[in-house]
Amino acid sequence: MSIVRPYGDTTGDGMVQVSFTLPVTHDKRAEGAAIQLANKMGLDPAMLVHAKPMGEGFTFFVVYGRVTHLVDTEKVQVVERDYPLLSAKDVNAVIKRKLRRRLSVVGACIGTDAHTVGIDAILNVKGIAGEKGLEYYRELAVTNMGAQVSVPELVETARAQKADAVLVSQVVTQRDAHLQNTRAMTAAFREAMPAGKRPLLIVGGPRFDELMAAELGVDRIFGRGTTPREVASYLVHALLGDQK
Amino acid sequence: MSIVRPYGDTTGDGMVQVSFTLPVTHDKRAEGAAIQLANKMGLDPAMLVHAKPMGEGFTFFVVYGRVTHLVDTEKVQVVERDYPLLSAKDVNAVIKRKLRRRLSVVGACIGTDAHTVGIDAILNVKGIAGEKGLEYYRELAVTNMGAQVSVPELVETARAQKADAVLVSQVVTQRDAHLQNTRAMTAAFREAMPAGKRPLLIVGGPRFDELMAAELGVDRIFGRGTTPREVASYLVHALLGDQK
Amino acid sequence: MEKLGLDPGVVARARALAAEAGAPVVELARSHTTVSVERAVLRLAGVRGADSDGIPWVNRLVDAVRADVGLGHGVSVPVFAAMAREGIDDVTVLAQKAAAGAVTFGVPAKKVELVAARRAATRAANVGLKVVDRRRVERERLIKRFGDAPRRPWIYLIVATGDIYEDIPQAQAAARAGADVIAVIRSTGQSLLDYVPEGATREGFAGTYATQENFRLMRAALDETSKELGRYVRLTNYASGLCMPEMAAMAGMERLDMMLNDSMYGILFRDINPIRTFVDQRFSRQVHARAGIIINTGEDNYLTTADAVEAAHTVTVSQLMNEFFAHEAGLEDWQLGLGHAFEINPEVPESFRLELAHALLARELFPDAPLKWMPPTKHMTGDVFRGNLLDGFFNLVGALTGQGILLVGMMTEAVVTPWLSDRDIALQNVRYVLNGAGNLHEDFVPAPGGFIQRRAHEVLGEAVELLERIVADSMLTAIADGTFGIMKRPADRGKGLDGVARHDGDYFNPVTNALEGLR
Amino acid sequence: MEKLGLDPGVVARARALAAEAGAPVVELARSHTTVSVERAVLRLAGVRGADSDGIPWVNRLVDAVRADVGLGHGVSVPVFAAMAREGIDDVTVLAQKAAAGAVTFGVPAKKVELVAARRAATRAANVGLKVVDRRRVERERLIKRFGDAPRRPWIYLIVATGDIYEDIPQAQAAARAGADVIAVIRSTGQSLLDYVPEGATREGFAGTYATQENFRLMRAALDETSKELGRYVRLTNYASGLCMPEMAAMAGMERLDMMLNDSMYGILFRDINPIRTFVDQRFSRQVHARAGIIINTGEDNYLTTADAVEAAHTVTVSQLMNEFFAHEAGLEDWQLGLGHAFEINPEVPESFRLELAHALLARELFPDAPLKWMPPTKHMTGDVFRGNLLDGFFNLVGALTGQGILLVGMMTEAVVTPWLSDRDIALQNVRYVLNGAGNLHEDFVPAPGGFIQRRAHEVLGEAVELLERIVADSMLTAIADGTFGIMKRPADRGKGLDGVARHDGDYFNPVTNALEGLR
Ligand code: B12
Ligand code: B12
Ligand SMILES: Cc1ncc(COP(=O)(O)O)c(C=O)c1O
Ligand SMILES: Cc1ncc(COP(=O)(O)O)c(C=O)c1O
Repeated sequence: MSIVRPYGDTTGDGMVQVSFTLPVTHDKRAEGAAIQLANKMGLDPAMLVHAKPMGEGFTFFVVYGRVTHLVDTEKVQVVERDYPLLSAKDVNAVIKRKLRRRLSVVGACIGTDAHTVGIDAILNVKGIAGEKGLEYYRELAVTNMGAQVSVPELVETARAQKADAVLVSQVVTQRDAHLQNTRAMTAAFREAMPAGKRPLLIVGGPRFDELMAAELGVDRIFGRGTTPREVASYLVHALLGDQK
Repeated sequence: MSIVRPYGDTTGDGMVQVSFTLPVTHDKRAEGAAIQLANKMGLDPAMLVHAKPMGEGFTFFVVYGRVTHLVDTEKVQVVERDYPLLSAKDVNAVIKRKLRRRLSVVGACIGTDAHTVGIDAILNVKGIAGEKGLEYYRELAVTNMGAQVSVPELVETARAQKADAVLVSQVVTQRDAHLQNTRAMTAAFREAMPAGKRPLLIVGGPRFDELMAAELGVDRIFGRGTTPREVASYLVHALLGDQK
Repeated sequence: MEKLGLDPGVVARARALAAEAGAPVVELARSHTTVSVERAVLRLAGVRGADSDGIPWVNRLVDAVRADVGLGHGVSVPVFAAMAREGIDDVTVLAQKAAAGAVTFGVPAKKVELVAARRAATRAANVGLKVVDRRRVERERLIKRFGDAPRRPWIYLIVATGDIYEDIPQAQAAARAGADVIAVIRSTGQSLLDYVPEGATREGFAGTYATQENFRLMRAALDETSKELGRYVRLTNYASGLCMPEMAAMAGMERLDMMLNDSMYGILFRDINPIRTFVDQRFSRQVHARAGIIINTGEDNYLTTADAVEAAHTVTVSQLMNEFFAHEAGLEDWQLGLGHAFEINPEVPESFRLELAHALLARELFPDAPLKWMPPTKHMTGDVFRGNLLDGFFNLVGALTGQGILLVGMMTEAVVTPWLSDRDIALQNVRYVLNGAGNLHEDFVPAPGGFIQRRAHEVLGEAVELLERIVADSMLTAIADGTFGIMKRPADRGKGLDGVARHDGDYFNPVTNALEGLR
Repeated sequence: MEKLGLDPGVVARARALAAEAGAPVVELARSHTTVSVERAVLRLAGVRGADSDGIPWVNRLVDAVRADVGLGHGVSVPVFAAMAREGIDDVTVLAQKAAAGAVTFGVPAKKVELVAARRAATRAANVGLKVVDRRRVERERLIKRFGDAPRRPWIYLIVATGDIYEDIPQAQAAARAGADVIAVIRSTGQSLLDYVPEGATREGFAGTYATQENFRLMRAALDETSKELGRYVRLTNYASGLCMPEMAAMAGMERLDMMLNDSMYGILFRDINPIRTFVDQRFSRQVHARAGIIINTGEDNYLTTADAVEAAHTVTVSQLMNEFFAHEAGLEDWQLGLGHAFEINPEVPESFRLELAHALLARELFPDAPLKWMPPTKHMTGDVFRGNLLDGFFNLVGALTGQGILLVGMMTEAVVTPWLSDRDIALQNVRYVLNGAGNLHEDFVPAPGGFIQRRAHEVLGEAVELLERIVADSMLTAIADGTFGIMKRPADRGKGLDGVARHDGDYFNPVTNALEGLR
């Protein structure tokens, strides 16, 4: 069945929980305003179960209720993995056979972002979730530039290392920093290198929308919970084509 | 200003939090389905920040994001208190002056509902939130029938006590029990007594929508956090008219 | 390990007072019967099913006997005498005939007939009790085969969809998610029905009807899940209400493992007549004792209507009374899930330490009882974030004070009956606390003479004082005065009083005889 | 009360080893200066403002001096010699001239000129130090006048809008809601800027630029709120980064009350050169000591990159090093907000007791230091319900182990910088725990030889072993090897190394002299 609704305690009940703050002083009208918003979000009936004044002129609300929306699972848009998940051994074998040299990967956190744990999880031998990172792959040559790398430095290093792929991590998202930095990065690569010579551009981080790759000018986006094997498998798929 | 938006940490950011369960097994499509629902609720962009498989075939989601809806505080519908809030002394004085006998009030939890704490808070001397209950008012004659009272018993007692007002509490709402019971009650009073002779019908309980009075056939609905004084003031207002 | 330094003399005095206060109530219970006690006997003796209006044949039969000879002799002799007289050997068939008005009942005048009827009744009742015994053995066998709950406290989760066929998968999911005990909440109206509905049911409000068939279906489903999980998952339902004795009999026959059974809950919170309740309660507990069922008492409820600090000692008094009545009915300590709750207003200074003091007092007063530890409900609000926090601290008190049965608190307590996700969040909460702080009790040693010890001593002292007053005035007066949960319940009021009868000199009840070891 | 039974011999040995490991680093710091140290001196000596590109005049002036004579003599003598020579008596005017290339700098060859320049520099620097002293007295006066925070731990809340004019009302609201300390988080890029931005700022990412004007604005706003609330609300910002010394000077002049100041944070988490950091750190701490500012160290950060159980002893080692460096720089125990954190994976069995053991170890090793207790961050997820629960247990550890400064954890840690409502929910959480269980420490007595004591002893033992290795290999090697937070930072790498210079024989710094009590 492709149509589903949220489930509270009975199939089809459509129940959801919502919380938010409105910049209004707490009174009956404020509660009515909260219900109005919940109604606009599709909660009908909307049960206002909690209202708490916070500081001056703000009220926090918790609302429960039934949403009228239907979810059509057939119409869901996701970036499905469209390549086979390979073992480290197979990745190495494919590179050896098809590329005949080590595949060069350059990684960095760009801009002012200093969150390296994510990119390190992908690159460092230690890896994550029981999987070893890309450094562990014999046929990958990994350069991990660390944090707060500027875009020109990154482009320079990619050139110097003859990078086949550039892996960029962005964790801070306030004021869309991650989107701005990614756009600056892809623009710089487009400017610095002709289309055919450009490395594969990959960004990752917990708050990216994986559907935005084209919009940001990257080849692929990896989100929350990515593992190194997925990235390695994608690299050989995207750079070396079909594995047969 | 009458147009406001939810407030996360900046004026106008529109940020809200939502959680719900979908009856789907956790995978990328499920996450996409959750985002689809969030989008339909008006979250754009919607950040899926948590997804957890629960049992077989269910996944729980937490989503944060900006809602596009505006809240127009001028268009808020609420039942505002449209009568003056009187002290116990004034209530007694008005009844004494205008009615010249004690005003008779019959209260009960009807149906299978056994939650008496709410109606007791309104009726018993002890009261709630520092206010004494209606029994404390010299000019009110209160009959508290307790819990699990059947509608025929209630009508009978109202008749016997020559009730000016009947106060009914409903706390259990599963399968709309409160609405069904209230409708059964008002129907019985309509059947048993002619329009002019019927007592004022009041229901209360934490999950009522105060806007539904007409629909349920009652004169007034009291919700979460009602205090005895509000009820007493309403009674003299509704039964004895303008206080001047 | 003793942590409160309670004075054994004071503890002994409290128990002695409870026994003294309880004795007249036991006497009352021993000298009366009720329609439900008699129906329970007939259920054990084999009456099954209901008429086309859903009225069980046991009700029709007891009503018919009562109309003819009253209840004072018990129904067993009139019924089995009629069987002999009418030449019917299926007691359900007799009930059907009786309902049609085709049978009259009486106590045989002839000694031989009387003896024969008693013997036949005893034989029939014993068939039912054998089923109960077999179930008990079966439970012990399955626990051995599947394994028991992996740790104390047992994690206790409720299902409450109103539909047994929605309840079953939810209960199984809850068990898979870690529940050791599943409780099927009963529909709001049921406890005031003076009959037990029949068959599988799909429409309850905020709970599912307790019927023998629903018991059977759920137990079978959980047996399957127990096997799958390699641990025996216990099933709970409610005895309390107008049909306490019958619920107990059905629970015994369908291998339920725990039953909510409080000596006063029905009186206080369902306005059932006190005498009716005390009589029903004693019989039902005798059946539970035989069935190896753990009872859960309801002191937690007092703290939803009364203040949890002011009324703390009423919980202690009630626990002592429940213990006395339970022992008197043959229950052993391991069967006493005495209730208490985390219901202190969180705004009260030192609220958490007060909770610890109260919970530890219960633990040390009843060292061999499992204790049923109830989560916050009264001070839960629609602030579900705060709710989950309070539940976490509730879980911590449970772990610190060695509670036996942990009712899992839900963040949506003030909002809805639990959603699937609420249960999952709640279990995650329990698991975090037990996993991270389950052994913290080793490091928790209330300072000698400190706040916690002082508070525990104070509550025990107040309990002793209250018991003294109760001994002076009688339990029935105390209940009438609103001592428990501020509910005033006079002995001559409340529902179901008309179903009570004083024993005649020849009162005969084969089940009571068997349970009391009489012949 | 001693709860862990630590061996005083082992504790003394740990401290002696830390001193031994730290001595060469102090020697390094004493024999080097940095561009930022010199700029800090000039700020105290009165240089203000920035050029039209926003480059502060202190930067322009130090760069000019450096280009002419290098940094090895310190900038004070060349600058004040030039002032005398050029007949300028406003040092900012000199900076502007120098920037225009209109001044050349040198160390006067003549003794009298040298002495005169030193004297002038000393006089100017003392003006700045007097401001710092006045601010300190003012703080003490305001605390007396308004009253101090009502209890320990101090409740520490962050604001992070990026816009000082949004931060202010949020900070005031947070103070009204109960915060004792407000921290203004800095924009993500700032710590790598080798200059301090000027003026009020409205655009930062995930934080607001630290500028002297922002300091002033926020302190003034909080003074107002302190008055309104009848308690002095403290203000915190960050020293760490390439401008540590200047930040310290500005904080002293604007009466900030606490500063994040770790001896290694910049090295490990911002890849700043180790030598640069150690030199800057020593100077900045000397200024903090004078200003009566409480420092907060950053050991909590190690547990976001390393495992909190495996690396527990690295936190202890770092605390000991931070203590040694702090004492050496003149800070007193009450000024040492040594950092640690609740970062053990909640799935780890006994996680909560392990947290207690670690927190108590810090408490007992540093009995007179306030200690900064950081909430869970690494194992926070988008499950905000679970998040609020973890924060509650974090608060409980804080209360049980007498932490001095409690950073309030937010349920949205893994999601967004805190929303207004997150802060409110978080404060409600803290209040519940402190109100309900704030005195529970009285009842918490780790079992002698039990899990908590054993774990604390084990961590201390591992810390001593690690210190022995560090003494053998040197701190710089240990840092290069990834000992702390698994970050490998060789001494010859990292940002800002080019801003370091070895003292020449005639190095002169009037601020250091004053702070070290030299003439
Ligand atoms: C650890 C941490 C730090 C450490 C970083 C240490 C280090 N060397 O990385 C320290 C303490 C230094 C730090 C500092 C700050 N942090 Co911080 N930090 C975190 C924290 C707790 C965990 C992040 C983490 O390590 N996750 C674990 C990794 C494995 O997950 P991940 O990054 O998502 O990576 C996975 C995927 O996303 C993906 N992936 C990620 N990158 C890439 C790249 C590629 C190419 C691919 C293929 C995949 C991929 O694969 C990874 C493995 O599955 C988060 C809160 C939280 N619980 O999430 C805050 C958080 C990220 N920090 C935050 C902030 C604001 C800061 C500060 C500005 C101030 C502050 N509040 O502390 C500073 C300044 C940092 C700066 N200049 O960037 C915010 C960001 C808010 C936002 N959304 O904008 C968060 C969310 C906390 C909060 N709520 O305020 N932080
Ligand atoms: C106390 C309590 C009980 C006590 C009741 C004791 C008693 N004598 O009342 C006991 C333990 C017996 C009980 C039993 C059950 N309860 Co109960 N109980 C609660 C609890 C914890 C508090 C309710 C309360 O007392 N609130 C305080 C009073 C003062 O507030 P109030 O009722 O809202 O009343 C105020 C206003 O609403 C208004 N008002 C109310 N009535 C009226 C009437 C008039 C005329 C006016 C003017 C105003 C007015 O004024 C009052 C004062 O401000 C709530 C959970 C919660 N925290 O809310 C669950 C709750 C109400 N119970 C619930 C349920 C399902 C049950 C049970 C079926 C099983 C169970 N889960 O325990 C049983 C059976 C009850 C039955 N047959 O009705 C559900 C209801 C779910 C739903 N929405 O349908 C709740 C929400 C818990 C839950 N999440 O499952 N319960
Ligand atoms: C002892 C006891 N019996 C019964 C119940 C529930 O009874 P009812 O089915 O009447 O709601 C409770 C309440 O939770 C209880 O504590
Ligand atoms: C000691 C210390 N300094 C500074 C910071 C923050 O520095 P930055 O402004 O570089 O993010 C932290 C992190 O919270 C810290 O612990």
